[in-house]
Amino acid sequence: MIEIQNVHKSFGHLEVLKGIDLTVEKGEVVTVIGGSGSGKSTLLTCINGLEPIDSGKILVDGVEVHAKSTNLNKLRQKIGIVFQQWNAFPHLTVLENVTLAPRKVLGMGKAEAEAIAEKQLKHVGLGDKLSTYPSRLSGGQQQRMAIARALAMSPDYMLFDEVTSALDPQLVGEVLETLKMLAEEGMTMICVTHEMAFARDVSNRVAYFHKGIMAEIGAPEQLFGDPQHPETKKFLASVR
Amino acid sequence: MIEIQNVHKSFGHLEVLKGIDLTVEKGEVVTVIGGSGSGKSTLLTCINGLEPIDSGKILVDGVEVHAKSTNLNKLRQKIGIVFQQWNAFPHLTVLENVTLAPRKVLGMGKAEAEAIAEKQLKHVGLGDKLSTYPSRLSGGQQQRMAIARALAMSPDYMLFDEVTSALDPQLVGEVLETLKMLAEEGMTMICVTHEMAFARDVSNRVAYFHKGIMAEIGAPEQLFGDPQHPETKKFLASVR
Amino acid sequence: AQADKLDDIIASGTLRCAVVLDFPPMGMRDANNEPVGFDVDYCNDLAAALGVSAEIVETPFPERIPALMSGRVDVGVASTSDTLERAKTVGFTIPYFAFEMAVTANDGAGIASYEGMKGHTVGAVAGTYEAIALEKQVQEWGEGEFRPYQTQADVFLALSQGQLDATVSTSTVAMANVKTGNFPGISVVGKAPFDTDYVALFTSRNEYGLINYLNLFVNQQIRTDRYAELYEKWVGGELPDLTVPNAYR
Amino acid sequence: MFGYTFQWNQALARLPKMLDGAVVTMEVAVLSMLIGIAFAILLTLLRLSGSRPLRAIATGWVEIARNTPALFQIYMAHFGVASFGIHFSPFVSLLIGITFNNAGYLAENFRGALKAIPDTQTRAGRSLGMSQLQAFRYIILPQMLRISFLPMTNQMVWAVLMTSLGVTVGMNSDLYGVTQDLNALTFRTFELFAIAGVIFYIITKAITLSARLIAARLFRY
Amino acid sequence: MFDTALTTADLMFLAKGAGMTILVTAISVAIGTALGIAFGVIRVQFGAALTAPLTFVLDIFRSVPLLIQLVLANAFLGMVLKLQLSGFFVACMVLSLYTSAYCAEIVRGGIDAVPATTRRAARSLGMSWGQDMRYIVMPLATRVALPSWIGLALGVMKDSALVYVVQVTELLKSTQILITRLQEPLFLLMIGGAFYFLISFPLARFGGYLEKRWSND
Ligand SMILES: Nc1ncnc2c1ncn2[C@@H]1O[C@H](COP(=O)(O)OP(=O)(O)OP(=O)(O)O)[C@@H](O)[C@H]1O
Ligand SMILES: Nc1ncnc2c1ncn2[C@@H]1O[C@H](COP(=O)(O)OP(=O)(O)OP(=O)(O)O)[C@@H](O)[C@H]1O
Ligand SMILES: [Mg+2]
Ligand SMILES: [Mg+2]
Repeated sequence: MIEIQNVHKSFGHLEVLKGIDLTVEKGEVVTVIGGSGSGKSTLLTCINGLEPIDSGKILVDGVEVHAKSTNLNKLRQKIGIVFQQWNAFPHLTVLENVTLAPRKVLGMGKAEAEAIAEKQLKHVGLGDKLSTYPSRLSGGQQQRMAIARALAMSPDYMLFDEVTSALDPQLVGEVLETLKMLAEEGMTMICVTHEMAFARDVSNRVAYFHKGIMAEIGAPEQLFGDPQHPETKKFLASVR
Repeated sequence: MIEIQNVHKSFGHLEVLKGIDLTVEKGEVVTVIGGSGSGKSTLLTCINGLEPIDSGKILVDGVEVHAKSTNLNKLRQKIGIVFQQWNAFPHLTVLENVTLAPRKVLGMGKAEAEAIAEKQLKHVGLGDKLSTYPSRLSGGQQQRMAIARALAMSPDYMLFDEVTSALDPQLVGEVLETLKMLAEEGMTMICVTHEMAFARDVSNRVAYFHKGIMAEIGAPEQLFGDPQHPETKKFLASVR
Repeated sequence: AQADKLDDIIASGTLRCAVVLDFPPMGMRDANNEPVGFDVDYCNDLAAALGVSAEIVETPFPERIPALMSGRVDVGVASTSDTLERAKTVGFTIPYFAFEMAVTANDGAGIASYEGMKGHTVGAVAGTYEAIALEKQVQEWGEGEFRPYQTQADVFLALSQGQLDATVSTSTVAMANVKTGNFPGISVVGKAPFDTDYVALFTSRNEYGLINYLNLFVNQQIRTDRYAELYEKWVGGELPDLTVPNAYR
Repeated sequence: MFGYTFQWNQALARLPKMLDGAVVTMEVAVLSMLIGIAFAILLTLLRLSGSRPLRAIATGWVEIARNTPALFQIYMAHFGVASFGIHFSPFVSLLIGITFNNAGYLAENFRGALKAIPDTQTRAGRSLGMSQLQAFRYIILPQMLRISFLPMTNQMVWAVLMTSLGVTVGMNSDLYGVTQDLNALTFRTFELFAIAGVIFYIITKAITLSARLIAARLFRY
Repeated sequence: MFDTALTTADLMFLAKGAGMTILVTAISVAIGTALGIAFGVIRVQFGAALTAPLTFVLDIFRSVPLLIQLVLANAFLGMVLKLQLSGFFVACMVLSLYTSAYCAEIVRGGIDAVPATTRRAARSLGMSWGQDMRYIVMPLATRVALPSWIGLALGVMKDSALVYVVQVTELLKSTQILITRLQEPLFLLMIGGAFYFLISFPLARFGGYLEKRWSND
């Protein structure tokens, strides 16, 4: 369970998160939508402790992320995250990309790490690309590789930050399919996305962010069908 | 009058123009369409002598472009050409971009050159950008500046090579408007373009290029409405 | 006939001498950083004899021959040992000076004699007679280390810093350097049993006219006692004999 | 036609000695490069570190290395530090001088290379649970070395050329030192240095060529 | 802190050496740049195959230690060709060619960075090859090349410390002469080093600034 309690966060003078409250249950898929600069990416990087927060609390399975005593490296092993772009380590083959963290962080042996990596890569449909370098992959394949890489650490949670928005339109589908598959397998996920259809079809709840505030959250049918907040209405009108 | 007679042209082993015949009368607007690599750009650069040809002849107002005795620098003054991109001289302001050639090539005085440049820039709608650097202009503005720059040499002919295809969709219109205006003023033009609507509305004749051959040429109504050549049909089907 | 070097010098009105200026007392600089020393006076004398003005061109030891070969100087007045190997390349005169070799040691090294240098780090000026001899000696001893430095100054600097334990140099240089007090903690500890180092003027090998003139000049310097006078002025003590017993030259 | 008679056999007879010198030159160059790269990485890390004094030291090193002559740096490594009673042999002094220079120039290159690596690379590594050091070691460093591979090759060539300055600190076993000693013995200046020049040329060409081969093998992405 | 025997006359002597360093550098960089531009343009204009001999010769200047170049040029001009040249002349000549070899590469890079289409646009307006070079290519190439060129000029200044082998008394040699007389190596070396640093550092920073500024647009 991820519990976000009244989190505030500023960059310099700019307050980017203005008191966010959100609880994501095990097995739940929460989609986050909202305008550019509304603080969606920042929230994700706060959850796995890449960014410090100013006040409030984030608890992952009851462990406070930003407490001094927390071993962040350990915590991050159970939170996989995939970014919009530049996810691939260009100097490593696909297989090496995926085995690196299990070997160096978990201290796994080579054979074991490779077995797991192969399994995850097959899972996302890259079973035939093991010894390819990322530069030879399409953008969609790179993103799926990044997903497999995160999965190889056997995370309990997955965070996705607009993983399709740097892709050519014809590649978006294959990545969304992968996300859908994960969701169906019961992975707990927070997905920031601009793909409304995906948000509607896959998520349990959709949150709408506006200027650092979670303006509205609800089941997809409710949020898309009958938005309450005036900003949500505006936003939805603009993307359609 | 531009007369192209049985022109052949190769790059290494690749024959790019395989015997082109085309005559463009004074005041005529000819649009050239065709697949990528069919030799359209090459033809334009042969017309103003930027590329040599292997055999055949190109005559501009009766002067043979590729004859040894021809003064190409002089000839080019009456043939303006605008390319797909990187037309602007980035180290010069808009005004300097336009006055450079009149001053250095025609030996005009500064005042005279600037008067002409301002007139042409106003003509294409850039009267308020005289002392701006090209990097501050949108792509469409840059292309219009390139058109003004060519017009400042008072050319008798204008060649346009896909001047809109590197532009964001919303900028295409303003450039096409400028071309249309020129056509209406009676400029003799050869336009390579992918904008079928433009080809249909503005040109006297449309030529379809296929693999180095001018497969078909005719009035727009005829070529678009009742294409004769099977390749033309295929091509038109694919772009619509 | 074609004009030779001697004619050229007289015609040009200037005699350019290669002189090593960090080799006191043969060549050095005074407080105004002007060149002075035995070799400098010797060059001036030569110029006077030729009826031209002298120009001192400073050349570190390794650069003496390149300077001559490149025509930048006419004559070397640079304490140059007249080895047979070198004489294949340049033309030497009869000797105009002779050096005894002395051992100078850092007081901390505990070296009292030439033999005492065995096993120590020793050095000398690259390309000099003593450097070549000392390096050979170190190789023969089979222990210790030899280091050639580019200038005499660097050698004594290294010696006083303790980077070198001892050096072999001409005794005149050794005395002069120890005397300045610039190098604390070093002293002359004995003679080096090398053959006397005869040094000669040099010029291009095929300039016989000039070599002939220079030979006579060296001879005249001794005859007129100018040699003794300069020796007293710059070095002092017993005048070295420039002739070799049982030999003509 | 020339007033000078070449005596190549005199000089060529000494070729084996000069080749021995070339080996020493290569030794110095390779060592100075390996240690230089290590220090450059350290300097790069220091310049990224939060500590002001550490940053100042690293920046000082880089700026002095880049803004004073290599000859000065080598001379300092021998005679300068000896003023504090620290003595290095000519070999070590030369090595220190060139290493100092290499590290300074390379650190500057590395800094440029780091700018070209997107931030998200570290983030991606950290997100997988790697420590800051692991992320640098396994993700950033290999990419940084690849981007700076060409400048590193150039610096290696420089290192070879810089060994010729060793004579100022009493070095005579490297190619230039050997050549100079032979010149003192024989005075065949032109022939000896011409041969040395050719050897240097061959060495530098060999370096550029093998660097190209290594790059082709190493960087397949 | 430093108890020194250094006199004002000695400082003047050092300043003279510094003047020589600057003079040799200025002449060499000026001539070397002019030659380098010519070589660079020739290489771009005539292609790799035709200019291979030129490339080979220039490459030598970048592959052989400057010290050896100086000694060899000196020996060759004087001994073999029997030319009566001053050390200053030889120093400037070798350094000029040395500079030109590096400069040619920089110029080539600069010209290559000018998009071919921009040059076509210029020629299409009726400009001659020379006008295109002068008004379009050179101004644009300069932006790309100037930061590297500043680096080169500073490199040449530092490398000019080696011209002592042809009997030119420049800054570092002057420093060594004073060390010989005064025996204060550390202090004198610091002064010499500081001088190089003071010329080099601000210019290097300026180069970095230009690079940053021009890489933005
Ligand atoms: N490291 C940073 N330093 C300073 N400001 C930052 C930093 N990261 C983000 N910001 C600012 O914080 C605000 C929120 O950024 P964030 O990336 O979280 O928005 P977002 O909702 O993800 O937007 P988008 O849809 O464009 O990705 C923006 O104004 C951004 O400029
Ligand atoms: N300078 C050149 N050297 C070698 N081949 C060239 C050169 N310029 C063009 N070509 C080749 O000639 C062929 C025709 O090119 P051209 O640019 O004329 O086509 P095009 O019809 O303008 O295509 P597009 O619509 O993509 O601009 C292509 O195969 C191209 O690769
Ligand atoms: Mg974002
Ligand atoms: Mg084209």
